Amino acid sequence: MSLILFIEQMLNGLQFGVMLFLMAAGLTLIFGVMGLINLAHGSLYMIGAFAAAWVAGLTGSFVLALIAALAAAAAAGALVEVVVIRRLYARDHLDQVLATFALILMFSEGTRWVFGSFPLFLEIPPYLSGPVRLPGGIQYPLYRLAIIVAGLIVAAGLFALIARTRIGIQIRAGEADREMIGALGVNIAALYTVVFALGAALAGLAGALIGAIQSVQVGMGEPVLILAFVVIVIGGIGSIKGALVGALLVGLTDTMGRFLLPVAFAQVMAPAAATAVGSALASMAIYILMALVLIFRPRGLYGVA
Amino acid sequence: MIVRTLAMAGALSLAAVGAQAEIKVGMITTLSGGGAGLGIDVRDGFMLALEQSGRTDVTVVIEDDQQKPDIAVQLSDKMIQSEKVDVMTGIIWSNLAMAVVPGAVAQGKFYLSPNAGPSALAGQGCHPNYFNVAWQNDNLHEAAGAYANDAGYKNSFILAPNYPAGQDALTGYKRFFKGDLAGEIYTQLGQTDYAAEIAQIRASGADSVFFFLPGGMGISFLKQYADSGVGLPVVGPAFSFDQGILQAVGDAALGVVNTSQWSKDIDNPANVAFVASFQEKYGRLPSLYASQGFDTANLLLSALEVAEPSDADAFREALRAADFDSTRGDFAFGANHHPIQDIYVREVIKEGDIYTNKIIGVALKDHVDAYVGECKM
Amino acid sequence: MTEVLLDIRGITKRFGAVTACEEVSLTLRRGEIHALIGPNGAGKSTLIGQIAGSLRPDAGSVWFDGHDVTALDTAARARAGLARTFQISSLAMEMTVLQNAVLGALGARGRVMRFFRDVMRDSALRAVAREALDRVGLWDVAAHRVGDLSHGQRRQLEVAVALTQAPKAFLMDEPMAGLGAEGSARMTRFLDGLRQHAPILLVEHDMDAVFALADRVSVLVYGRVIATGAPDAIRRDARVREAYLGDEALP
Amino acid sequence: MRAETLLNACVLLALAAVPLWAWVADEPFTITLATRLAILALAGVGLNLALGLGGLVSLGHAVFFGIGGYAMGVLASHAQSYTPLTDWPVLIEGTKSMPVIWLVAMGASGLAALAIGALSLRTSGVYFIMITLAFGQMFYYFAISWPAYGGEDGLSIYVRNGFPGLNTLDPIQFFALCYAILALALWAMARLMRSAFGLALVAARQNAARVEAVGIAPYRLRLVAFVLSGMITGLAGALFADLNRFVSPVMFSWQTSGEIIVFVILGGVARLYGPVVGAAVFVLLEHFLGGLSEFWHIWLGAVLLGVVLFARGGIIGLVVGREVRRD
Repeated sequence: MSLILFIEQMLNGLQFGVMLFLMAAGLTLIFGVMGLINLAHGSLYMIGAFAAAWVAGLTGSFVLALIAALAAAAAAGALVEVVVIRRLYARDHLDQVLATFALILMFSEGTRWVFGSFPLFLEIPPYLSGPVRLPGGIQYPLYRLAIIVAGLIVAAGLFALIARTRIGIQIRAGEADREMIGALGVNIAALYTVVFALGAALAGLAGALIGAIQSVQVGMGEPVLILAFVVIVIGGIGSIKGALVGALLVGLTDTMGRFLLPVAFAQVMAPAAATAVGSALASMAIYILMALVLIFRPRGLYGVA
Repeated sequence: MIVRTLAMAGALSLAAVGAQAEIKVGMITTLSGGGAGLGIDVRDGFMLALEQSGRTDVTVVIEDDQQKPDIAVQLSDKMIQSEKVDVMTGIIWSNLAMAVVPGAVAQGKFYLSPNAGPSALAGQGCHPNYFNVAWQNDNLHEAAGAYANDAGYKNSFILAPNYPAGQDALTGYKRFFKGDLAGEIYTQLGQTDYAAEIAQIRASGADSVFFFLPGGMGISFLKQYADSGVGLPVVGPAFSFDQGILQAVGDAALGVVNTSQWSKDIDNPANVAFVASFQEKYGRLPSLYASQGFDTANLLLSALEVAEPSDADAFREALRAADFDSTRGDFAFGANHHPIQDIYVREVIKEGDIYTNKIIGVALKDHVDAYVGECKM
Repeated sequence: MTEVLLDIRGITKRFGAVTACEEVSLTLRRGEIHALIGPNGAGKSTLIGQIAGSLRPDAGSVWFDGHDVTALDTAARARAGLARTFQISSLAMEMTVLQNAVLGALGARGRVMRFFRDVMRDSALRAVAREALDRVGLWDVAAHRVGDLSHGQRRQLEVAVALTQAPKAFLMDEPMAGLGAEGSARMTRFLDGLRQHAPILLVEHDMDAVFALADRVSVLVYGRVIATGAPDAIRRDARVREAYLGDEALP
Repeated sequence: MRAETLLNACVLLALAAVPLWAWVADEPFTITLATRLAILALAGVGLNLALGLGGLVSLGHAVFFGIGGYAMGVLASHAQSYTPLTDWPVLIEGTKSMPVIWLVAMGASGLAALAIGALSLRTSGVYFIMITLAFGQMFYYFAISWPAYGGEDGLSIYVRNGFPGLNTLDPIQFFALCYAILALALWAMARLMRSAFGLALVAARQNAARVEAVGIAPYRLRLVAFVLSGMITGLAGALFADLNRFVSPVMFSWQTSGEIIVFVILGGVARLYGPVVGAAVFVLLEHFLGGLSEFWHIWLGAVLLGVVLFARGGIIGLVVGREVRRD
């Protein structure tokens, strides 16, 4: 195994982690502020991807597609918040799990109803396609670099939003004490809708960015959703910082696990068996990581006790 | 969902024809969720053939298995116990077929498989009432291996999801490929990001890539592979290159070679008529799944001309004769009731705005599957 | 058998840079009511947590009935005979009064892992529960849901559940909280009689009650015990008067 | 309380009467549906012990359902092929006998529940939901990639396993068996709810500090509840596998966990018959909505959402009011 390959895999893990952060940030924000566990977050990711594919198909513009993804996911998020989600804040997690599970069913089949059963097409714009040569001779796809950059910009923007702006202050106040911000004269209902739409928009953006290199199809949100939950649980629910650390940890564990475990097992067993056992273990790796973190830190790495 | 139009037409004609028994076909296929595209194609191809036959005494009961084995088993019980169907068909996925087929044929029903062909049902688990009209699962992978030899590849990197069909795929490729393996990877089922695998391909020094990643997994892989600039020739089975998927892959698929027992440009009258009529009726190009559904229905119809399913022995003989005009040209059953057929090599091209496949050669001629010897029937 | 039942030896608890409890030593003798007072933020809750077992001290030890219980959790200390009441009523709100009392009796008796016999028909447990409810005057409402009780009744039920445990000592966190003058007076009379039963470590804000009941008083300020003594001595103690910002607070 | 008892009796009677009618009317598929219902209800009864009484929202009960299923699949497939499971250190043969399979299923799922519970119960709230989900995913991916027992293809058992004195291939007799087990489980649950353990467990859900203060450790209560819950769900898994004569990793999927939760909540959390009513409604919806529209999941979602938002206490709560039993 060469060093170049190893570094390239680390970049892949980083890129995967950044992607997961976009999903996890919205999820953890919504949990931190409203105490809501939202299984339908993956559906917003899917809506972003479908909106992007649809608009890109009509206009041919990737930028317009991204804007459409943000707008569609935010709008869907705001709508769902007003119609359904706000009735769930006072409920226990069980009701929230069930209601948002029901929303997944409705969103998935609704999307299939509108767009049909076949996957949609969304491609990388020409100016971002193809590989670039990095220092050290690593060939790396430009688009994946762009995702890393975009994700880090969003992360920085999110930290700035929470640390510096009025809405950020309200969000932090809301995390600390829900009754308190009402007493301060903040319009809680509006704040919650905005936060939910913001989280939804982040998911939609992730869906559109990833849609260009994956398959835009019904059900694409659920695998990502489960990974995003793993991320925020590892990081500590409600913590944006935890989401970032957790996302990078999961991204790297998953990528490096898939890469290294079969190699490791090949040292002690036949190649065909090693790749089967190694891959089996690799697919369980992040869940093992999560279980380990929770056993030693029952509230995640940055969770509040 | 029962297709009543045919049943009603059948009822009307009953008085004229006399005491002709109605034939009931149970179709369990995937019509909802992510894998619905395949089931819809099989269903549409099957119903098209039925409609063209003009036969009014065949009722088709269609149910959605949601791609879940336990639902498929429940529907199978319903078809057999409640609907009392004569013949069953429709299942797309091998694991669902393994759940349903042994039980159905053990209860004396005929099962015609329009897609899945698990090795267990071709070898030791073969059954006189089970007919596979599509392929044995390994066939297209074996053909890909044969093609790789013809193309002069010496060192292949091969990958597939870590589940039985994926393991069979790599086994099938290796059975025919004579070169070396630069790498062999099992990916996670349902995986959407292949950056780690593509990096390994790039570093492996391979001269070609074989992959089996059905459905959305294939779309993701091809898009990411094209963007990575690795540029090694890719070969795979048709499952990642069917008409429904190609449009979602776009330019990334252009020029990729794949193996299939069917292609829309196979030049025989049955196929030309099928492609034209499918396009006319449904407004889209048929996929190989649609052709398999169409052939399955025509096989059934050809047997019904000769015998009733109630006369099991005669009906079985009629099926075995396979006396119908297949969209694939020559078609015959082997001793284990799996097809003996040519497997073609296709290349992805663009016709106008539509991505589709063009035949560029034959990988295996009159190919018989590897398990026929294990079948004691 | 020692005179001292509960012996707290120099326990210290820090939360980050804040020392909530510094080398606190206290004793509870048989037959006495020992009151613990102190202004808000003095560290009373932290101290109670360490005595009851929900918090581990960073240093020092807790001895109960001649044994070091520092390493035991809350449930084990309860089984050893330390019954606790909470500042804010802590009861199974959806259950009935009687069920809460039976739960207390069950905890004291043990043998919780019984899966088939109807626990509410267990005459021994019922008898214990009934006696406790009778003593606090809640038997009439035994079939009521706790969530439907008044605040005062819940305070009484807290005490009744502690009684069902037949404890060797009580640890009571502000049993008078929110009771009003009449309720406080009734609770004061009740606790007065209870000391024969088992000694009480009483944390209380109600100074009338404290000085009416306590045999000894300890004053906790900024995590330290600044004085321990008889009520009259405490009343005269200059440091205590200072800590309470003037004279008014102490009668 | 009276109304709920009456409703419970009606549900139990209806669940027996419909298949009997179907038997007379020669509608074997209706019997199959009722059997499916009874088995899924049993899985729900298991979860209800942890979730309803203990307040432990497990999104990983598919693990036990799957282990039960695979206990049946593994034992029966070895018996089917006349190969022993292992010949070292002792010879273990497969079996086609249901009682043996049930014991193995309950034992194996109980052990798994002990291990998973011991670790997971260190967390609470959302973390507990997620760690149980994580264990579920581990088992799911393991089952898919482990080739020995069919991997994702699953295992087919050609003939249903046997029970002494019964012809289990006859739908009505197999139904009777499942119905009897469900009734037995409901009876045991009813006893458990009134037992010392039940009292302490429910109290620990409502107020853990109180239970600790009287000298009972909530962790042990919850662990025992989790293990018992896993064992019942595991038994349901073994029966489910026998109903389908087939097991596959889908039994381990998180959607399966979600569906079992749906049974419990749809019927009414912590109600004795909640899972029965919930499973009945789910099976009927699945059966009839599936026939109405290709997009029936939309309507299923709408029904679920309606129940959560507007019928707290589930369907039983809707029928008999929100008051929960007390004495």
